[in-house]
Amino acid sequence: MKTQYYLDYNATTPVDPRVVERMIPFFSERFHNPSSFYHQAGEVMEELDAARVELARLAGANADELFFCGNGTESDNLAIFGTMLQDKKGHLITSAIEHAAVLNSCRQLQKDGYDLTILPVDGHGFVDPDDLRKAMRKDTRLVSIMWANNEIGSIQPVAELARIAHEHGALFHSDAVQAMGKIPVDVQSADVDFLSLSAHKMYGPKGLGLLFKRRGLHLRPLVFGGGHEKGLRPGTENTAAIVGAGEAARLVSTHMREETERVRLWRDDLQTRIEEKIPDILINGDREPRLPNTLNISIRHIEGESILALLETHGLALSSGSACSSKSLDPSHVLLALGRSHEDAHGSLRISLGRFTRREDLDHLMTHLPSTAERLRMISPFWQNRES
Amino acid sequence: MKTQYYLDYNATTPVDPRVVERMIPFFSERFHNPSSFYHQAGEVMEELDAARVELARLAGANADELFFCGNGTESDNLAIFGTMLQDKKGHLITSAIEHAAVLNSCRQLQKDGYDLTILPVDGHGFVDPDDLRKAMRKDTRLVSIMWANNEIGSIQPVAELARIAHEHGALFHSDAVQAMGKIPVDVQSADVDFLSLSAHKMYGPKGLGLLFKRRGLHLRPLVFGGGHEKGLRPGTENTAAIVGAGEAARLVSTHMREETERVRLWRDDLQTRIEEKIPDILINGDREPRLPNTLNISIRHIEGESILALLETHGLALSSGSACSSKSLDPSHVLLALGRSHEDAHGSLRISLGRFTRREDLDHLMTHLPSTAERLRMISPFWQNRES
Amino acid sequence: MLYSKKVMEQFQKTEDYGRIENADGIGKVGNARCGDVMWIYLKIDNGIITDAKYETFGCVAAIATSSMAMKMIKGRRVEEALEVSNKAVTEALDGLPPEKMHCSVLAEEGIKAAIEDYLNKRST
Amino acid sequence: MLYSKKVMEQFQKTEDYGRIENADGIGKVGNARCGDVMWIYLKIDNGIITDAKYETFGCVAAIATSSMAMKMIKGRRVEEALEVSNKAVTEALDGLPPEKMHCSVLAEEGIKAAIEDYLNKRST
Ligand SMILES: Cc1ncc(COP(=O)(O)O)c(C=O)c1O
Ligand SMILES: Cc1ncc(COP(=O)(O)O)c(C=O)c1O
Repeated sequence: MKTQYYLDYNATTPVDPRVVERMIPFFSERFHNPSSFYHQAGEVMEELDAARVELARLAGANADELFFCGNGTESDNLAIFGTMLQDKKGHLITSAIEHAAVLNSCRQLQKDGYDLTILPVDGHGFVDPDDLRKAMRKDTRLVSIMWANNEIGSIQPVAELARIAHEHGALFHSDAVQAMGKIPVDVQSADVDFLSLSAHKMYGPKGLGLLFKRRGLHLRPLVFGGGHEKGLRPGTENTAAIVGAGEAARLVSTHMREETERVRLWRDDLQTRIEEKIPDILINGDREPRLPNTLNISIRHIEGESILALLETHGLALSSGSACSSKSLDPSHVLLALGRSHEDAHGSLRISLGRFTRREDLDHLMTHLPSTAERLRMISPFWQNRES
Repeated sequence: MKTQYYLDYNATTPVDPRVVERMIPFFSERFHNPSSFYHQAGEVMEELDAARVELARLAGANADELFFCGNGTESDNLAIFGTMLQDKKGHLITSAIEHAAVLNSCRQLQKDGYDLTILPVDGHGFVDPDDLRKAMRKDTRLVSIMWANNEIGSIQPVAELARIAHEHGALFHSDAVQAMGKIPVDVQSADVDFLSLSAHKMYGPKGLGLLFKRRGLHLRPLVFGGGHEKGLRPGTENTAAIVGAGEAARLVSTHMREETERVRLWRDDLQTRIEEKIPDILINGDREPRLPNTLNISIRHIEGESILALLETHGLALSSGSACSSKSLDPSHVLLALGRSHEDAHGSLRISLGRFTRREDLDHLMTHLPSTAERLRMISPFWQNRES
Repeated sequence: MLYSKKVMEQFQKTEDYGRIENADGIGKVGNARCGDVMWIYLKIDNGIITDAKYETFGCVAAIATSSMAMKMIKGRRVEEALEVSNKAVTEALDGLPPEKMHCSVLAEEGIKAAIEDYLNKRST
Repeated sequence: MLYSKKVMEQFQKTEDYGRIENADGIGKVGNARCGDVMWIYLKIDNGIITDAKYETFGCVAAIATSSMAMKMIKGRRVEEALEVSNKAVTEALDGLPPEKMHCSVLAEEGIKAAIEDYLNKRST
């Protein structure tokens, strides 16, 4: 049994073969430690610089504002702890639908004695700027609100939120791990202070995070050692991955617009077909602006894992909620934040498209999703009740 | 100009082509997020588990005691901060010749209000267990002393040091980044509590660190997020790199003994030839036990970078001190700790051999090193003085 | 994949789902908050379970254990059915992942609740 | 590689190293602690630098700047040599990496010290 139908691009993307090709020489041939003295080392360092330029350009940043780290999670933590730990106390604000990388960092800070406000979202997954305005305090040091949500795809009014943070003298961080590569992300026009990215969500390799840090701002490192990444994140550079991420950025700049348009059409079409074929469903995050590739539905009265399992027997790979919570027993905190019942939150399905998605992936899903829903509803106590 | 003669294995190793081969499928084909639900994801997770078993076996550990992180530096930091931050204060002990990853973590803790003792080493680069015994205090929580030094190769009496730490109720961490793959490293017989490794020093990829944490011990994570690595180091797993590191471990178990013997013979031979051909040199770390692949010399009265630069014109790649300090202006803190003068510390050359070293690399070095030394000595005010 | 072959088989091929009209005992356990709800219907004749059906909202493990449990109690005497433990159900499925063990408990509880309901009804 | 072609050339092909016996001025600057020591020897005839040599313990930049500085002052009048700035030496080498700029300062200081020594000797 091979899953040939991948509809889980928000969990991770395949590394684009052009990226792999660029990476390969950096394993066994151009393997040198870029900090070494000899010219090959210097040449590897130049490749890292070139990748940094490419990635910075994609985010509208300067190359010297971009730092490499271990993954998206570390990048989020670096911005959040790096800001807050400069003082023994202080207030920070985030939203209820952040990724665990942000939410759990903030919660840890709260345990450590900092003050935390978690802003709610409306039924469509948007933070209300007025809520942020009201939550701002004199001692608010950081506001961290994601650019786009990984489960439902809602896109926050980042520029407006950043402005409010700045008006009150706080810094603004945004987790753009899911946004980058799917929609334009520009740190200048949005005026964010810190931005987090992860290469494996944009057709680059896993295990490489990126942090944008605006010039002149200071962060306390999480890790201490040699002087790599200007001391912000020491350790021998992950050369192959960095070069790969640079190539991934180049591919995004070249192809994103066209990919996005295609994917959006297909996603919208898919949503219509699902709504036609399956009664009593909810679209989670049904309002624009949302990521063009993401569709999150609750098929009411049945449970997500069961849906995934039946779909998998037909070679379909999808998620319920986020990848990292698929195995956990808790319903999605994102859907609960939208006001969904526990039952509906447990029954959610995330369909996410990407660069290599084919029409037939979606057709195949439509061949099997309605019957899957029907079968599980036959088993469900809630569905039968609804009819009687 | 191509450098064809690589003698800098302590800076980094080329990724073994067999490792690269194992990694490649995990980029574009088996790219799945291991935490996802579908079977390919589960199969990737199984590959990670298999790699963990292989790496654990190499270190004499159980698979559930091994954790993946971003690099050797992070692994060191995780053990050190992870132990110390569980209390608001406390005492820790390290040695004067640690890598920056350990030294700077300890120094940061000192700045943050913890007490730090830095043990000296003798003229050959060994910590005296009696010094540790005397330094132990009631509130000593952690002793961190490296297994083998990256610049001079001296191997510490880890088992004895760990015993002393335990006798006084402290935990023991060892940075074995340079030891692993070159000499046997066994956490059981040495009875260490934490051990740090880095894949790129053992023919695996850059950007992957490993931490051994003895069962039942708790560490505070550096980074918070999803539940990956049992919450100790969250973020989507670096699948390709982990699988690669597993293969690298397999290759080490198979080939280390034979490699080590060959490399030791050549290194000893090289040392003899250098001593014969170049007058007035010092061997830094000249006593056993030392890493079989490492030779560190001070060619007196001339400076390291100049030596490297001239050798490089002949295609020879070596280091002066450690890779990450080659560009810095400070003399090696390791050589100063041995009691070397600033002048001699500035003039050090590290020759490190490895799996792919050929006899001709060493012959080529011997063709050019004596004339290089002679030429630079002709220029040096100190050499001329010595003669007059 | 998380699950054993037997679990997947039972999950995919389950037959004993649905309702029994005028059931002699009904047991409703679990709650949607935790993601698993199980309703058990029993037809009992002369102390023997002649039919057993389930309705389950829940994960693969919840559905598979429900299904397997029905198989294990059908045709059994009530007292025997009360002996069907979560351990027995789990073993019949070649095990469950640790984080899913609570589902097997649910099946045991569901059967017990349905039998209790039957006994209550009879005694009134 | 860190360095410009000119730096490497000057470093590899340097000729004006060594000592001048009975030099008219000697300047000794730098110290081993910082990794760079430069000794400058001048032969001065009628206010004109007829020969200049250096001895340097130090990095590529230190040797290259010493060497270039010798070229730039040989045949010059003493007053002209005093005008040879570290900036001029650096420029003649097509620049130095920022962390190596202090080496060019050393060359300037070395020349000044040697000329001072010459002037001192003459005045006594
Ligand atoms: C002894 C020692 N510890 C730690 C490190 C750090 O490892 P990494 O570069 O993977 O962070 C190195 C090498 O750089 C090392 O030699
Ligand atoms: C919104 C968001 N933030 C952060 C992350 C964490 O990225 P990584 O897995 O690279 O640590 C993810 C994905 O896992 C994500 O979707």
